[in-house]
Amino acid sequence: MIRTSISEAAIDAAALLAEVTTDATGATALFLGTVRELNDGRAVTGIEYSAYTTMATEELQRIAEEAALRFDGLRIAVEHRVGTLALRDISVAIAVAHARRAPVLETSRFIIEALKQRVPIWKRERYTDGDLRWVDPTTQAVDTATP
Amino acid sequence: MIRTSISEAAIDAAALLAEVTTDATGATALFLGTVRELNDGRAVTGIEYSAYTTMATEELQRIAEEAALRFDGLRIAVEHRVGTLALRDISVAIAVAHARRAPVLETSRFIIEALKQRVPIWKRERYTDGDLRWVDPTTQAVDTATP
Amino acid sequence: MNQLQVLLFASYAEAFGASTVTVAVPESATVADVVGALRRLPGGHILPAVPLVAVDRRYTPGLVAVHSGQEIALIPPVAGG
Amino acid sequence: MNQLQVLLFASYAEAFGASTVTVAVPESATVADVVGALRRLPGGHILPAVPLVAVDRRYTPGLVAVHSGQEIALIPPVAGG
Repeated sequence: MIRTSISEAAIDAAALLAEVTTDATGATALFLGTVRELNDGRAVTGIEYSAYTTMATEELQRIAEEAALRFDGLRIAVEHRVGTLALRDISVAIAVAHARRAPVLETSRFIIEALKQRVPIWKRERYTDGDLRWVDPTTQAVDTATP
Repeated sequence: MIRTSISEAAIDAAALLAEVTTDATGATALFLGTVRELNDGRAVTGIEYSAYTTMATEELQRIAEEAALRFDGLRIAVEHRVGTLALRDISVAIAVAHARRAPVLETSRFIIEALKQRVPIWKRERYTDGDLRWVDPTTQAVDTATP
Repeated sequence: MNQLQVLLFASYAEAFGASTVTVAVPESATVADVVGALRRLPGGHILPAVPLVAVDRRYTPGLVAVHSGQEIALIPPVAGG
Repeated sequence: MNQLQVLLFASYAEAFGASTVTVAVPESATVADVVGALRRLPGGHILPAVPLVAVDRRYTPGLVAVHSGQEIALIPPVAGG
């Protein structure tokens, strides 16, 4: 079972847990990314996530399908949120279940690492002083115009 | 922050997530062990978990403290349930949060592996035919008297 | 020459001042030729040496030929998660 | 000789038919000596070559000396999680 989505809807972590856990699974892993207050020492008030939605949707699904090839019987649900998020809001949730724990832990990590490398999603951090900055994990943050 | 417990109380996964996530954390991992219907091909109806409770409580806390030494700023909550559990019941929940994902993923795995090796907890599976069997991960299951 | 539309996002859309730009490239153009044409537009100086390009929503290397009718997108460094 | 109480759990408690047994060992006895004494009791044949022992709630190797007043426990293969 695989379900992935890119959506503006708030992510319900408990619902993802319930979705992947069955009588046949013995281990479930949930990974959550949340908006945190400090990045590079600057106070963040929120993050605007945007995406190349059609490609991001397809690429996220491809990642989950690649992950599912590595172990039989995996159950995978992944949601990435876009739009304006506040502190502590969940930006991404990856739920994985399987009979055994090793496939669960390895798959959870595989998906978050691949997602961060490949899914065309961008984020712009908003700081307490009103400044906005695109986050570029490949270098330092890139300055952008203040609105 | 570290909190660990061995208890007969049902485990509330959402409460553990909320407990470790703060404005300063950007990644949260939750690992759940749940009772599954099949083990070694036999249909399980439930599991009785028992513990050397005083030592299990101390050993689980020691594991969490060892894990916390590996990264600054970890937030860790671990609960292991004992008593009679039914299918899908959560036997163990490990919640870890940190600013970054790598410490979260590594700590979650460290704790579940150490817990399985060191914490004096035992389980006896109950099968659909009424048979009971102590689970011995070091060999095959050990037959025990049928009640 | 082919007129190709290229989708832009995030910091690239901001740098070029548009979410779509059109470039003129030869019939036999490759992904790298499209990037070269983009680099000569106003804002194109911000592109890294080898920017990511997606053709029909898949990452595509520079040597691959592009055709009109394909969905071509320039992908800034991704930052999901 | 010392009379030492040893806590038993799970499959070991079942094999020995008790959750506590008392063994008599010399004053200078080690963890391994306690295990040897347990092995000679009814049910002791099920013990593996080197069973886990906890002294005062910590795993303790065979060469360590034990004293009356300590909490000694024989630990079956653990199966938590």
